[in-house]
This record gives sequence, C-alpha cells and structure tokens, in this order.
Amino acid sequence: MSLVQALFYVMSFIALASAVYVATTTNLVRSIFMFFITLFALAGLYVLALADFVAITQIVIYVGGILVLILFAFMLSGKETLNAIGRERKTFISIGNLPALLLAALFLIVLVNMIFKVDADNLEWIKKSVALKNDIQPDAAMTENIGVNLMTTYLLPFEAISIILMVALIGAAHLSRKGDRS
Amino acid sequence: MISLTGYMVVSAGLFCIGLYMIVSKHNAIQILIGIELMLNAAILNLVAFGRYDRFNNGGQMFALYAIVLAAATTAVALAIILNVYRQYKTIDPGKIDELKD
Amino acid sequence: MNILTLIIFTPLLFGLIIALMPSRWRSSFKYVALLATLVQLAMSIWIYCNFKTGAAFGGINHETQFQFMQKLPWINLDLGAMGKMQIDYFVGIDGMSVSLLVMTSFVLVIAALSSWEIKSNLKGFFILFLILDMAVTGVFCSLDFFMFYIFYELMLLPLYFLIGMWGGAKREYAAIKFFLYTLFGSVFMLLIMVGLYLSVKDPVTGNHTFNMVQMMNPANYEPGSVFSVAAHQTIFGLSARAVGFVVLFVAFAIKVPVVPLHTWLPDAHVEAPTPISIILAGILLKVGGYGIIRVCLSIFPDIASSGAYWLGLLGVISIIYGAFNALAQKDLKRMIAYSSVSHMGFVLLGLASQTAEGISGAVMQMVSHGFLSTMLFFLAGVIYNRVHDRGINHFRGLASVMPNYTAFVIVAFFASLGLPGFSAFIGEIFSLTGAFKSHTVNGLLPYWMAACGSAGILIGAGYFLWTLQRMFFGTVNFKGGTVWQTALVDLNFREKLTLFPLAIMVLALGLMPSLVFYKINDSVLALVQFLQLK
Amino acid sequence: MEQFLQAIDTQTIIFTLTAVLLPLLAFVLNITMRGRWDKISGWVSTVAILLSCILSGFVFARVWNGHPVHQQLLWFTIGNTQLYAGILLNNLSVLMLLLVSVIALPVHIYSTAYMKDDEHYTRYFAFLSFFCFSMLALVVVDNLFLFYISWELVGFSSYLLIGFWFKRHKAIMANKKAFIMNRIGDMGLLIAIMVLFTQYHTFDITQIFADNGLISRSVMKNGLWVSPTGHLPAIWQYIACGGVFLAVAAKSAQFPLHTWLPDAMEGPTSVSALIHAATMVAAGVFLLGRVYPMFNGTELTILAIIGCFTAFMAATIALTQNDLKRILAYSTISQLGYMVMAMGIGAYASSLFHLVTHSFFKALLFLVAGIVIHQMRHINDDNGLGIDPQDIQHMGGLRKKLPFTFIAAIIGGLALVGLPLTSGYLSKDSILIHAFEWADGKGPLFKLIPVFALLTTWLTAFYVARLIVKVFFGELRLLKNTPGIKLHVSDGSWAYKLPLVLLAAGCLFPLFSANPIEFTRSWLFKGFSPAGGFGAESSAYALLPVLVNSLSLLVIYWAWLIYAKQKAGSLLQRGFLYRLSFNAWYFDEIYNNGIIKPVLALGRFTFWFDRIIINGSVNSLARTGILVSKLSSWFDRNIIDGFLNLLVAIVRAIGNFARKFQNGRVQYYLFSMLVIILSLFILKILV
Amino acid sequence: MHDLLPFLPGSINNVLDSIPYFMPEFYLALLFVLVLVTDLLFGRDSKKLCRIIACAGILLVVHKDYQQIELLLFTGQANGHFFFSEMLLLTHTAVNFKLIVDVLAFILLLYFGWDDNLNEHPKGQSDLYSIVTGSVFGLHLMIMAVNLLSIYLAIEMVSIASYLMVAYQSENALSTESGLKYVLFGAAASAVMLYGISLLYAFTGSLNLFSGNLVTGLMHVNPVAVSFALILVFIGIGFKLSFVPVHFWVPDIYQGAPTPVTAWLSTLPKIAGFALLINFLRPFIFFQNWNAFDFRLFLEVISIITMIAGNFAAVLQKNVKRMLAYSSIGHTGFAMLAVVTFNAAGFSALTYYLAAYGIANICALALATYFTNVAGAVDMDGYRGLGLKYPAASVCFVIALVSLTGLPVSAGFTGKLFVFSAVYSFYQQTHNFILLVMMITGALITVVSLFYYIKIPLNLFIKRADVPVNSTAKSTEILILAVVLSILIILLGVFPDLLLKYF
Repeated sequence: MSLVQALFYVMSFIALASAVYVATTTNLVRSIFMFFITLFALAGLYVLALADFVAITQIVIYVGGILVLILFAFMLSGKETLNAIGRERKTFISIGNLPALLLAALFLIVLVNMIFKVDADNLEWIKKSVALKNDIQPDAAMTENIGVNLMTTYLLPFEAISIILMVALIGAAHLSRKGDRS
Repeated sequence: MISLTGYMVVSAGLFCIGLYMIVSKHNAIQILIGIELMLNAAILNLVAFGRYDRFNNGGQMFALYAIVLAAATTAVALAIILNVYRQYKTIDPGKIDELKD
Repeated sequence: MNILTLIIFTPLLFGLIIALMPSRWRSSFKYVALLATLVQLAMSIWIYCNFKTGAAFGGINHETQFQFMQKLPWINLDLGAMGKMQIDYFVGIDGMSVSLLVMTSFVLVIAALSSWEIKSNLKGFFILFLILDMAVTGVFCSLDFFMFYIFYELMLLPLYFLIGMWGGAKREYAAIKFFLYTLFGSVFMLLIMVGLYLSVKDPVTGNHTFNMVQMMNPANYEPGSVFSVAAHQTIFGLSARAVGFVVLFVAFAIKVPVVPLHTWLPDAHVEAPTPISIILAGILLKVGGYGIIRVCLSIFPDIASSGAYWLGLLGVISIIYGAFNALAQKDLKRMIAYSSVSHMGFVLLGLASQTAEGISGAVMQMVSHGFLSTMLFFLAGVIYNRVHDRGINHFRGLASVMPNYTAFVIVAFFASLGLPGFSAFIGEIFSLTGAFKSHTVNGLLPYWMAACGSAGILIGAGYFLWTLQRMFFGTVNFKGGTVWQTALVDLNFREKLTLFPLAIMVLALGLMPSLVFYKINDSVLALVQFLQLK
Repeated sequence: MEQFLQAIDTQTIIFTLTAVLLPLLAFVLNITMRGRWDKISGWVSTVAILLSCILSGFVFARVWNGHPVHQQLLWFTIGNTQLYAGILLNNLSVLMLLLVSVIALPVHIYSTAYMKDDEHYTRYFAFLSFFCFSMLALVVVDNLFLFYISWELVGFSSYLLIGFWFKRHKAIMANKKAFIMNRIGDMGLLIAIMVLFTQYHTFDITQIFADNGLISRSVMKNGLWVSPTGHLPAIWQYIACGGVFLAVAAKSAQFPLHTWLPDAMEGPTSVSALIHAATMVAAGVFLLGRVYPMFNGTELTILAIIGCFTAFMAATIALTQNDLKRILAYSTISQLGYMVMAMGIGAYASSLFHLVTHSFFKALLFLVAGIVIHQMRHINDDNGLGIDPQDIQHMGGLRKKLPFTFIAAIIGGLALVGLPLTSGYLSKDSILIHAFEWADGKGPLFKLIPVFALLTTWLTAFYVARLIVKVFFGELRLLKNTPGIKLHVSDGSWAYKLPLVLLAAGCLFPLFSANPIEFTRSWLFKGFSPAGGFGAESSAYALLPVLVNSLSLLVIYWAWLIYAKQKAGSLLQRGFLYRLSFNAWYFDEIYNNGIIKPVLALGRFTFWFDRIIINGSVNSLARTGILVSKLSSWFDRNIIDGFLNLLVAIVRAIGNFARKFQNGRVQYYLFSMLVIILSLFILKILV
Repeated sequence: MHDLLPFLPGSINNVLDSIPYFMPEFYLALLFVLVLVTDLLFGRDSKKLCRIIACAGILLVVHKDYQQIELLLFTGQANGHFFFSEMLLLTHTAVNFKLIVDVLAFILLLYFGWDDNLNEHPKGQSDLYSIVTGSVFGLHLMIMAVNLLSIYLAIEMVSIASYLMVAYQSENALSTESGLKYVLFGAAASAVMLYGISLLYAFTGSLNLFSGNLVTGLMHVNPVAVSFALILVFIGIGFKLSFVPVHFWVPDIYQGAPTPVTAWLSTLPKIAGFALLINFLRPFIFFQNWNAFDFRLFLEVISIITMIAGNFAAVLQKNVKRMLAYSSIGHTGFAMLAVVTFNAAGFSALTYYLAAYGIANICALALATYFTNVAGAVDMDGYRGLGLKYPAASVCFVIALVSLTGLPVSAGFTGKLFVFSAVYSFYQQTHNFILLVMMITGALITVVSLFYYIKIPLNLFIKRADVPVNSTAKSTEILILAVVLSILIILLGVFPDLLLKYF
C-alpha cells in the first residue's frame, strides 16, 4: 500500500501546492494554467479513491470544457487589459488580503479540527459498509454500475440536468450575443 | 488503504484556498476559479467517501452531477463576466459597485 | 336586514356611489356624503328609540342581553388537528354602545357639514371620509374581537390620508406620527387578541372563538391556556393576564389618549382639516374609551381591579397635565387638543373607579366630549377658514367683529369647562363622584385622586377664560390688520345650522342627563356587578 | 315617584316654579328675539321679575312660619342612585326667594333707564334675567347637586355681567378673576358635596341637614366619621367643612378670597347693586344657613374669626378709598364679614336678618352711586373732561343738584351705619349683642371678636360719613378746578326714583319690626329663632345700643368736621368748634396724628397687604400656573416626544448598521457572510 | 452490472410508477421544449407567440397541479408519496406550493411583456420565456426535492436561471452588474452548500433525507461536526430564502435586475425555498432523539435577526425596488416564524402568508414598473405628486403596501394573523420564551415596516411634485393587472377561506 499512499501524498501535495500558487500568483494566465495542474492532481486523487469514471469526467469536462471556456473568456475580454489589472499588485501577500487570509486560515483550523473530531475512518456507516462488502474494491468495474444507476435511481437528475444545461446554453448564448439578433 | 481523514484534510485545504481566492482576488475569473476549487474540494469528499457506497453510488454520482453543474454555472458566469467587461471595461468586482446603499 | 349591518355599511355604499360618479359632478359629492351621514343618523335615532331597557337588557357579559344582534359565520376553516377556526360576523349593542353610536352618527353629520371647506380632491376626500365613517361605526357595533380589530385598524389608513392630504403645514409629520403611534398600540393588541382567541372556547361549538362576550366568562377559558384565570400563566415572569391587560390598555390609551401616550394628538388635531379634527376628537378618542370598557375592563376584570389605582393615577395625571399644557398653548386648536387630553382623563378616572357613578360619568363624559370637542374644533375651523391663522395672540376683540360666533364660543367654552347645565358638567362631576366614592365602595381609588381631579376643572376654567379674554374680548386688534377684519365675517347660515344642534345637544344632555343615563344604566349596573364578581 | 300632595302645596310649588322660571323665559325671549325687540326687552325682563315678585309674595305668605313644603320628581337614575329634582320651601328659602325678587325688581326698573343708551341693551337684560333665574333657583332647590348647579350658574351670570363691557380691558380681567376665584370656591363645594354624597349616598338637603337628618345622627368615633349610611376617616368631615367654607369665602368675598369683589365693580352699577351687594354675594351666607348643621364648635369659631377679620379689614380699607363703588364694595365685604361672623358665633337668625337688611340698604346705596356716577359721566361727556366719574374727589355738593338721591343716600347710609330707626340698626345690634353674649364666659382672646366687631361699626360710620360728605356736601370740586363747565344734572326719571323709594322703604324699621329698638321683636328674627329664644336679661341689651350708636354718631360728626371743614367753613363745623373751642385743634391734631394717621396707615397697610400679598399671591399663583404649564409643555415637546425621537434614532442606528454591509462590493458581502458562518462555527465549538 | 442486476426490475418499475406523479413537471418540460423551439423557429417575431405559449402552458400545468390533489387523495396518500427512488416527495403542502408558484408564474409571465425597460432590450424576450419555463421546472423540483442530490440540483437549476434572468438586459449596466454579483455570490453559496452536503454524505454515506440512514447516521457523529455540515447546507437554502447572513446580495440584485425579474426573484424562489426548507427539516424535527443541532433555536434566532435587519435597513432606502428588497428580507424573517412551529397549522399559515406576500409583492413591483413606464420614476422622490395624476394605480399601490404591512383589510393582515395564531398555539404547548420574543419582534417590525412602506403613499399623495409630470405614456395592461391583484388582495383579506380552505 505504500505506493498508493505515496501517490496519494504526492498527488495531494501537487494539488494543494498548485492551488496555493493559483491563489497567490498575480499573473492570471499562470494562475489559469496552474489550475490545470490542480485539476489533474485531483483527477489522480479520484483515481486513488477508485472513482475512475469521475476522474475521466473531471478531465474531460473541467479541463476540456471549463478551463478552455475560461481561457476563451480571458482572451475575449482583452488579455492585455486583464493582465495589466492582474499585475497591479506586486506584493505576494498584501495587507489588503490579510483579512481574507485570516479568514481562510481560521476556516482551515476549524475544519481540520472538525475532521479530527469526526475520525472519518471509524465512522459507523463505513464499518457497516465494509462489513456488508458495500465498499468498492480496486478491481470492480464501476462504470457499469454508474451507467445502470444513471438510468434508474438517478434518472430524474439525469433528465433534469439536461434542462439545466439547455437553460444555461440559451442564456449564455443570449448574453454573449452581440446586439440585435438580425 | 488511504485514510479518509487524509482526503478530508486535502479537501479542507482546497476549500480554504478557494475561500481565500473568492474574497481576495480582484478579478472575477480568478474568483470563479476559487469557486471551482471549493467545488472540487466538495467533489473530492464525495468521491472519497463514495468508495464505501457501492450499490447506490451516491458519492460518485453526485460528483458527476456536480461537475456538470459546475460547467453550466461557469458557462453562465463567464457569459456574464464578458458582458460586464463590455459595460465596465474591468472585471474587478470591487470596482463594480454602482449598486449600493 | 339587520339595522346595525345597515348602519355600518351604508357609508360604504355611498362611498361606492361617489366612486362611480364622474368627476364633473364633484360639487354634489358633499351632498351625497351628507346624505349618507343623515341616513345613518336617522337609523341611529331609530335604534335609540327602539332600544329596550331593563335588567334583562344589561348586555356586557350576557350574549342574550344584547340588542339588534346579528351573527353570521364569516371565516370558517377546518384546520384539522387544531380544530376549526371560526370567526363570526357578530354585531350587537348594549347600553354602552348605543349612546356612543348615536353620538357618533350625530358627529359624523356635523363633520360632513363642515367638509364644505374642503376644496381639492373631493372624490378622494369623501370616499375616505365614508370609509372612516364605516370603520368607526363598526367599532361600536362589533362584538367579535376580530371584527372589532379590523374596524379599529381600518380607521388608520383613511385618517392618514385625510390628515396627510388635506391637512396643514406639518401634515406629513402629524399623519405619520398618528399612524405610527396608533399602529404601535394595535399590533400588540393583535398578539393579545390571538392569545385570547386560542385561550377561549365557545362552549357550544367547542371551537376557539373571537367572541368578546364569551371571553368575559372565565369558564370558557381552556384550562392551562395562557389567559386562563385559573392557570396563572406567566409571560417573562409577569402574570400573563396582567401583560394582556396592559398591552390592550396601552393600545386604547394611545387612542384615548392618556398621558404619556398622547403626543400624537396635538399634532394630528392641529394639522388635520376641520372635519377630520372633529372626527378625531369627537369619535376616535371615544373608541379608546369604549375599548377600555368593552375589552380591558370586561375581559380582564381581575386585573382591572388590581390595576385600578394606576388607571386612576393616569387619569388624574392626564387631567392635570393636559390642562397645564393647554394653558401654555398659543395655537387655538392645540389648546383645544390638550383640553381633550384633560377631559378624557376624567373618562379614565371614572372608569378606574368601577362604581356606577364613575362609569356612567365616564360614558357621559365621552358622549359630552364628543359633542363639545366637535363644537370646539368646528369653531376653531371657522376662523382658520377665514384667515388661515389660529394663533391665540393674533386675535383680539373678536367679540365685536363676530358676535354670533363669540356667543357660540362662549357656550362651547363654558360647557367645556364644566358649567352646570351643560353635559360636560354631568360627566365630570359623576366621574369625580364615582372616583371619590370608590374608596368606600370597593377600595380601588384613594380619595385624593378625586380631589386632584377637581383641580383639573379649575385649571380648565383658567385656560378657557384666558383664551376668551385674549381672543374675544378687549378692543379689536388683529395681526392681519384690516384684511383680517374684512375677512372675519360672522357665521353664515350653514355654520349656524351646524353649531346650533350641537349647542342644543350639549344643553339637552346637561339638563336631561337621563337621555344618556336611562339607556346606559342597566349596562352600567351589569358591568359594575360583573366587575365586583371578578 | 309621584307622590300625593295636598292641593295647596302643589299650588305653592307651581307658584314657586313659575317664579323661578319666569326670568328664564325672559332670558330665552331676549336671546332669541335679539335685534327685533331691542326696545322692549327691558320690559320683558322687568315684567317677568315683577310677576316673580308677586308670586314669591304669595309663596312667602303661605310658607313663612308654616310647614315646609318639599316636593320632588325623579330627574335621572345613575347606577342605583336616583336623583330627584325638587323644591324645598321653608322659612329660609321663601325669605330668600322673596328677598331676591324684591331687590331685583327695583334694580330692573332702574336698569331700564340706566342702560337705556347702551348698544347691548338686550343682552344686558338677557343676562340679568338669567342671573335672576339662577339666583332664584339657588334658593329653592332641595338638593346639593342642583344647588351646586345653580351656584355655578350664578357665578357664570356674574361673569357675564361683570364683563358686560367686554371691550374694557379691566372689565374682562375682572370677570376672569371673579370667575376663577369663584371656581376655587366651587371646587371646595364640589369636594364637600362629594364627601357628603359618599358618606350619605344622597344629595338631598332635607335628608342630610334636617333636624333629625343624617348629619345629626353622625358621630366621630376613633378617628372615624360614622353615619347611619357608612363611615369615612374623620379628616373628611373637616375637608367637607373646609370645602364649604372655601365656597362661602369665594362667593361672599371673605378673606382670603375677597379680592375679586372690588374688581367686579367694573360691571354696570345696577349689576353691582343686585349681584355684588344684595344677592349673589349673600349666597355664601345662604349656603352656610343651608348646611349649618355640618359645622361643629371649632369650625364655627374659625368661621367667626375669619368673618370678623374680614369685616374689620374691609372697613379699614374702605376708609381711604376714593372710588365710589370700591368704597361700597369694601363695605359689602365688611358687612358680609359680619354675617359670616354671626354664623360663626351661632347667631344664625341675626346673620340672616343682617343679610336681608343689608341687601336693601346696600342695593340702595349702589343705586345711588349709580345715579351719581351716571351724572358725573354726563358732566364728563358733556365737557370732555376725561375724569374718572367714580372718583369722589371730583364730587361734592351734589345734594343740591340731586336732592332726591341725596335723601336716599342718607337713609341708606344711616342704615349701613346702623343708627336707630333703620333696619340696619336692628340687625347689626343683634349681631353685636350676640357676639358679646357669645364671648361671655369664654377666654379673653374670644373677647377680641366682639371688640373688633364693635370697632368695625365705628369705622363703618366713619367711611359712610366720609363718603356722603364728600359726595353730597360742600361744593362740586370739579367747578373749582375747571370753572365754567356745563352742568345738566338731575335725579332722573321716575325709573330712577321709584327704585330708590322702594329700597329706601326697605331700609327703615317698619318693614321688619314694629319696635324700632328691640330686634327680638322683629318677625324676621323670630322666624329663625328657636321658640322661647332669646332671654332679655342680658345687660348688654341695654348698654350696647346706646354705646354703639352714640359713638357712631360721634364718629360721623368727626368725619363731618374733617371733610366739611376742609371745603367751606360751614356752620356745622363752626358749631362744633364753638362747643369744643380750642380742643377742636387738639382733636384735629390727635385725630391727625393719633388716630387718622395710624388708621389711615393701617388702612393703607391693609390695602397694600391686600393688593400685594393677597392679590399678589393670587397673581403669582396664576404666574406659577403658567410657569408650570410652560414647563409641562416643554416636557411634552422634548421629553415625551424626545422619547419617540430616540426610538426613531434607534431604528435608524440599527438600520444603518445593517446597511453598512451593503457597500456594493460582492466580495465584501461574501466576506461578511463567511465571517458570520465562521463565528457561528466558533460559537458552536465554544458552547 | 452484476451488483445491481437483481434490483433492476424494481428500479425500472419505480421509475414507471413515478411518472403519474410527475405529470405537471412532465408538461413543464414539454412546455420548455416547445417554447424553446418556438423561439428558435420564429426568431425575432416570436416574442408574443412564446409568451402566449408559455402562459397557456402554465395554465395547463396549474390544471395538472390541481389534479395532483385528487391524485393524492384518490390514492389515499395524504401524507405524501415518494417517487423517483425517493428523490422527490409529493405532499399536499407541496401541491399547494406548486399551485401558488404556477399561478404567480402565470401572472409574472404576463407581466414580463409589459415592462418598457425590458421591452427595449434589443435581443428580444423570447429567450427569457424559455429560461423562465425552465426555471419553473426547477422550482417544482425544489418544492418536492427530498434527496440531497435533487435538492442541490433544484437549487442550482433555479439559480442558473435566475442569474440569466438578472443579467438578461445585457445592454443595461445595472442589470449586468447585478448579474455579476448574483452569479458570484450564488456560485460561492452553492459551493459552500455543496461542501456541506459532501460532509453530510461523508458522515452518513447517504443522500436520502427520509428513508436512508442520514439522520440516524448523523446521530453517531460528533455533533459539532454535524452542526457545521448543516450550517453549510443552510447557507445554500438560505441563499434562496435570503435570510441573514445570506441576504447581502438581495438589495443590489433586486435593484439592478429588470423589475419583472425582481418580482420573480422576490417571490417564486423564495416560496419554493420555504417548501424546500420544510422538506429538509422534516426528518430532523420528527426524529425522536435528535439533539445534535437545535434547528428551532437556529431558525428562531435567524428569523429575529432577519426581521430586524431587513426592516430596519429598509427604513433608510430611497429607491423603491431596493426598499422592497429589504422588506422582502424582513418578510422572509416573518415567514420563518411559521416554519418554527412545524405543524400543520403553521404550514397552512405559511402557505397563506407566502401566497399573500407573493401577490402583494408582485402587485407592488408591477406598479413600480407602471410608474417607471409612465413617469420614469425610480426613486421615491420621483413619485411625488403622482397619486393624483394616476389615482387608480396609486390606490392599488396603497392596497399592495397595506397588505405587505399587514393591515386590515388585506390578505397580508389575514396571513399575519394566521402566522401569529400558529406560533401562539405552539407557544401554548411549549412555553418557549423565544417564541414570544419572535412574536413581539414580528409585531414591532409591523410598525417599522409601516414607517417605510408609507413613504410611497406619502410621496404619491401627500408630497407635492416639484416639477409637474407631463407624460402621456400609458401602461394600461399593468394597471389592469394591478387592479385585479388589488381586488384579489382585498378579497382574500375579507374572505380568507376562499384560499385557505384548500391549504
């Protein structure tokens, strides 16, 4: 297991470190590209959690969809100007950000505190799940499972989300469209 | 096995980084990225615990929906940000404050 | 069709007629409004004449003893586990209401007559006027707390606009102050009303009820409910019933008004146009007094007894404080407004005494003040209409310029300061007698209160006479010079027509107090008996 | 509650009722017919009062010394108390009924002439009739409630009449003062009535004050005032008496509430004659008569002291006055003091006797004064002099111009002084004798009362003499100062003369007693004295009249000398010098230095005291009242409303706090939201 | 596949059985597609057509909603029916909420076309109708959702549609600005909520509120942690309800959005949000030994603070829409009073109150539109003296405000009375003094709310105009709408059982 664990630590480190870079860099482009790294690292973590389908979806939709969208938006909204805005602040952690930093840090402390209080590995339901063999084994083919669930138990959200996407599509198209339709 | 606590800590870390971003960044796109980080923190949680939910697959399914919804939200948000840029020539939310008390 | 229902909704009907009439007929609106009030007056006189007296018609806490009753189911909801919610349309009158009802319809006629001075937005004015008319009439007829409350609140908005749109210079301030003050009282009244509703069950149907008459019977309270007499519930560590009483009392005390909740009154009275001042002083204040009788005393007799001292004290303070303030005023209407505070203090004092004399005196004082304040405000309106000024110091020697006017002023002033032969005297003297007697009869009020109250009569003489002396007597000297002198013509026919019946009424009640006492006596006795039983 | 009554009683009641209501009818007619009947309105009132007078006479004849007539009708019911309106006719009320109408009649007649030229002639008579109605009602009503009503109405009509010339600043100040002062008394009466009502559950005068009435069955026990119908703390008995006394003091102008009366002279003189001399001011004494059983020993003594003091004080003041009517006003106060004092010393009958006689001669004197003033005003108006027509310093020698008036004045004056053959002699004597009797066997301090009463008599003699001398004797001083003025002065028409005749007749002894010397023989006195009455043994009986009257004459003579001498050396004065030779100077010196100056000084002092301290304190009371009212008004505006403003400020403050977050920056919103969540978390951890 | 094979027929049957209970939503989905297709086919000229279709469709949906009452009663499931694998729960209350939402949506759909500002939008309105119908679908889901997934989905669905609606007038700077604020705040709130949901899932392994192990599972976890998770979820729900502290977006967005959209935002998502809140709380409240988190206390405190913050801040506003925004925050606080009782009476009171609020608020905003249309008035100062020029509209405005204040005779008053009665009877059972404080606050804010609501009549009628308004613009349709709504308000005030007997 050490390999898996090691991988976990590596992935976690990459994810967190890149996220910190994303958060702190003053260069928007770098920040966006660093976000790629974070997402990839997260996908790796998903794999480690035996959720390969989610990991793939993550890469396809996030990296392939969202980030590209963001880049497009970035380009469309005039790169130079935006960069100029981004570079206005030189300092790494300015005084202005101190409250934000403090807030985030306090949140972190509180959350970590909570996590240790919960003792996630010894939760009742996890023990029960392990006992009932309801946990996913590394060799299981979860994709099929997901497929079946998607068509039965989770049919409603599946259908609903199509409408959501449609709405989003219409709306985004409407907003992005310039001027009169004709 | 990887400890679930580990996942949770990583997720908490991501969440807080995202949180930091949404309140400190001066660029709407970066704020959006911050939100994505927070979403990913949640998804990480879901996925990690979804491992113990083989039949219902709740965690993983939720993660999938969350990713798709994030995409939809992002698309809408970006469209709006684009419009804002057209109107204000800036996307610093701190500078867009015509509506206030 | 029930006569009370008719009398309540007649004005609404006429209001609709006005609303539907085209604006070019605007000069006839006032006649329509006047007709509405006259019809009401006729009906109320019919009611008065057909109102039966005798121990079997005491009313108060016996539903069967009310007259001209009508009870229809109104809101009827099945709330499942919570039982049924039933609100009745329930009107009826006893002696307490009938005198005030007649007085109200009389005053409304006068108010309609004095609306001639209104020149702008006639349609709006008369529609609002008639809505207000309906609300005040409704208050005096309702026996269901919910209806009572609705009519009570319904008065506010028309008044707000009537003061705000047709009022004087500071009308916005006065209107909002009035509105906020009274609303402040009534929203808390709503809470108590709901509490009472949920505490009381109709013994017949087994549902909760808003029926005020049933609220007076301790047996109808659900055991353990908040306002149950036996349960001794507390709210914030205070006796729940005491809290209920105080809250309701505050709501009505604002209307009465009782010092220190009175400051809306001078502003509202001064800024309001004459007809509205008349309604405010003539009727609205009585709604407060009536509410104290019908709700505070009757539903919470136990607290009314234990708190009588404080009620009496407030009454005495109002009498003295109002009188002193009246003495200091430079504006005629303001002076009259403060005199109302003083006069209504007698009502509170009389009610607090819980003696037959005191309560009869209080009702008499209310009826009398209804006519008198109407007269006073109308008189103040007369000169205001002529020269748009009311400063006491701005006039001198009016008696030489307007002798008829002065004659009426003298009648009104002397009647107000309690000259025998006029109604206020009867009201005041019996309020005081009741208050004095109270210590011997039921030990509620100390003797000195009555003595202090009579000092109010003295100060009352002071400010009225001083005003007479400053404004009406002496050599003619106006602030506005000769312009005023030509503007200040004596009363015209309409004004005389308005004032004369008032003077007659005031005199008639003073000479024949049995006009009121005969009709109310059974109710007063029933109330006193009820209060003694607790 | 219709009771069967003997036909004769019913008739009496109807007569009384008619007598009372006729003036009211006249009032209503005059008010409603204003503008149309202007000229005959005076006669409407006069006829009404004449009829009243006749009817009163009938009633008087029937009831006097007969059985009292009492009839009542249910007026209204309040609670369990039934209020009856009724008429009570006994010796006291029929006497007053007759007195009022008899005095009112000449005054009415007089007024028709006196007020002839006034533009508000009708209003005057309306008010006058209204006064008569109130006053007549006051004397016949049978319960305290109605009594109070009439009592106030009397005050009100007095208010109207004092301020009749409402354009005169002084008049309206005076009527306000009168009314408010009376209101103080009314308040006292009101409290007294409330106390009695609480104690006895009735307003009925007979039930409470009759011989065997409730009050006679009440006793003081252990600090409680116990009656058959209940009990109250003893203090309320004193308060009730105090209230009644306050009422009496206000209406009958007793110390310390007397200052309104001199001011009230701003009204027409005829009004002063009727109201402020003969009838209304006597109402206080009448009230005392009505409720006499209420008072016990101590309270009566206090009454006596106050009455006596008032009498003396007013008399000293009257010495120095120059205003004709004011002198008479102070004299009235002084005489009322006598009556109150008489009540205090238990001389019930004497007090009422004096009340009646005083009414006649004081009304007479006022009417005389009215004529004089009227004529002086004529002179003033004819010549445009701009003098005060009431100032006696301008007068003099009028006896030649107004002989008729002069005679009337002499009769009235003598009666006032109380010289034999006048009615005043009888009543005043009776009071003085009673006072001495009363003081007998009491402590030395009690003797002061009769002594001062005696002194007052002489002071009275002096000022009356001074008045008459200054007005009627000597030369018209106006002529001296401004010679060549036109004088068209006469006694006036029959409407002036007839009232004087009528009243002057009433000032003489025959009306009251066949015996001009002994008051005990008077029918009036007997009517009020218990059977068997007064023993004639007392030595005072023989001595006092002689002493009093001789000294009075002396005083008058003194005055004569002083005032007549200063003008033209008349024979009389020389005759006096002749008899006393150089002592005249000596007397003069003594008079000037030893008596007059101190007395004048005392007079000035008491007047000053009256003006500054008493009047001042009343004024400062008013000032304090206004100050208090200003304060409370300030309090109202700033504190009570301020509280409201404070509430508004609080609402604003909270609102502003909530708004502070809305600075338009979305990240700030997020930040705030997250901070709140975080604090919730931390709170959750800590709790 | 092997794992789930045994359950497959059951699951498929479940799906098939669910369809009858899903008819309104089914029709809504069809309607959405129809509007969308119309929009695409007819392009620029489709505005009217889209509106007609949307309105007609909504009416049909209302009809279908109504049929669901019978369906529930017919199948004897008065307590509700779970369907779609317990994703959704249909109860009588839910049907009521759906009816209210659909009826109000119908009114709003009419109203969208009458706002001149929105009409001037160069890109047409057809897209808006598609978005709106989609949003109504989301609202329906929100009302019925009982699974964390469906809850999240529904909220997101409504949110995304709302972002688009707010930012719809892309040529209008304010609209765009508020869109940006809304989307950033909303996305952040939804991320926070998702994190909370993920924690709940982590703690229990279940997403199903009712039949799953969610509540029992949470009992075994550290209560502090559970509270955290629940608070985070509440943030998401609260974002829809706009209670403190998630109310910050409200004033800016309400002010900036096109007025009809403000009317939409202030009513429908809020009403649906309350249904969601009830559904979310139900398993916790009725779970016997639940003690990890005191929902009632939480809601009580939040309610009091919300009432105070919303109403007090509204006092100082000048812009009409902004003032109504703050007041809507206050109304949320008041409606939460009824939620706290958590019994049938409370729910029927809540439903009635929300219906009354919805009608009155839409009426008020419609009139705001009216005055903007005819006189260009946006701020209260702009309303000066308009009352006499436009008496009918002004009187309607007064009626709407009277109802919002809660004065008789209006639906708002009756609603307030019912809420008070419900809370009071609950107080009689529990004697919890915070309930009293809530009621007193509720009464107090009535006075405060009068203070700002009255400013509109004050300006309309009492203040005199500085500059006479010379406008010939007419907006008859809105006026008719407002008159109808005003009559409805009064009618419901006098005869509340017209509506209440269904609840």
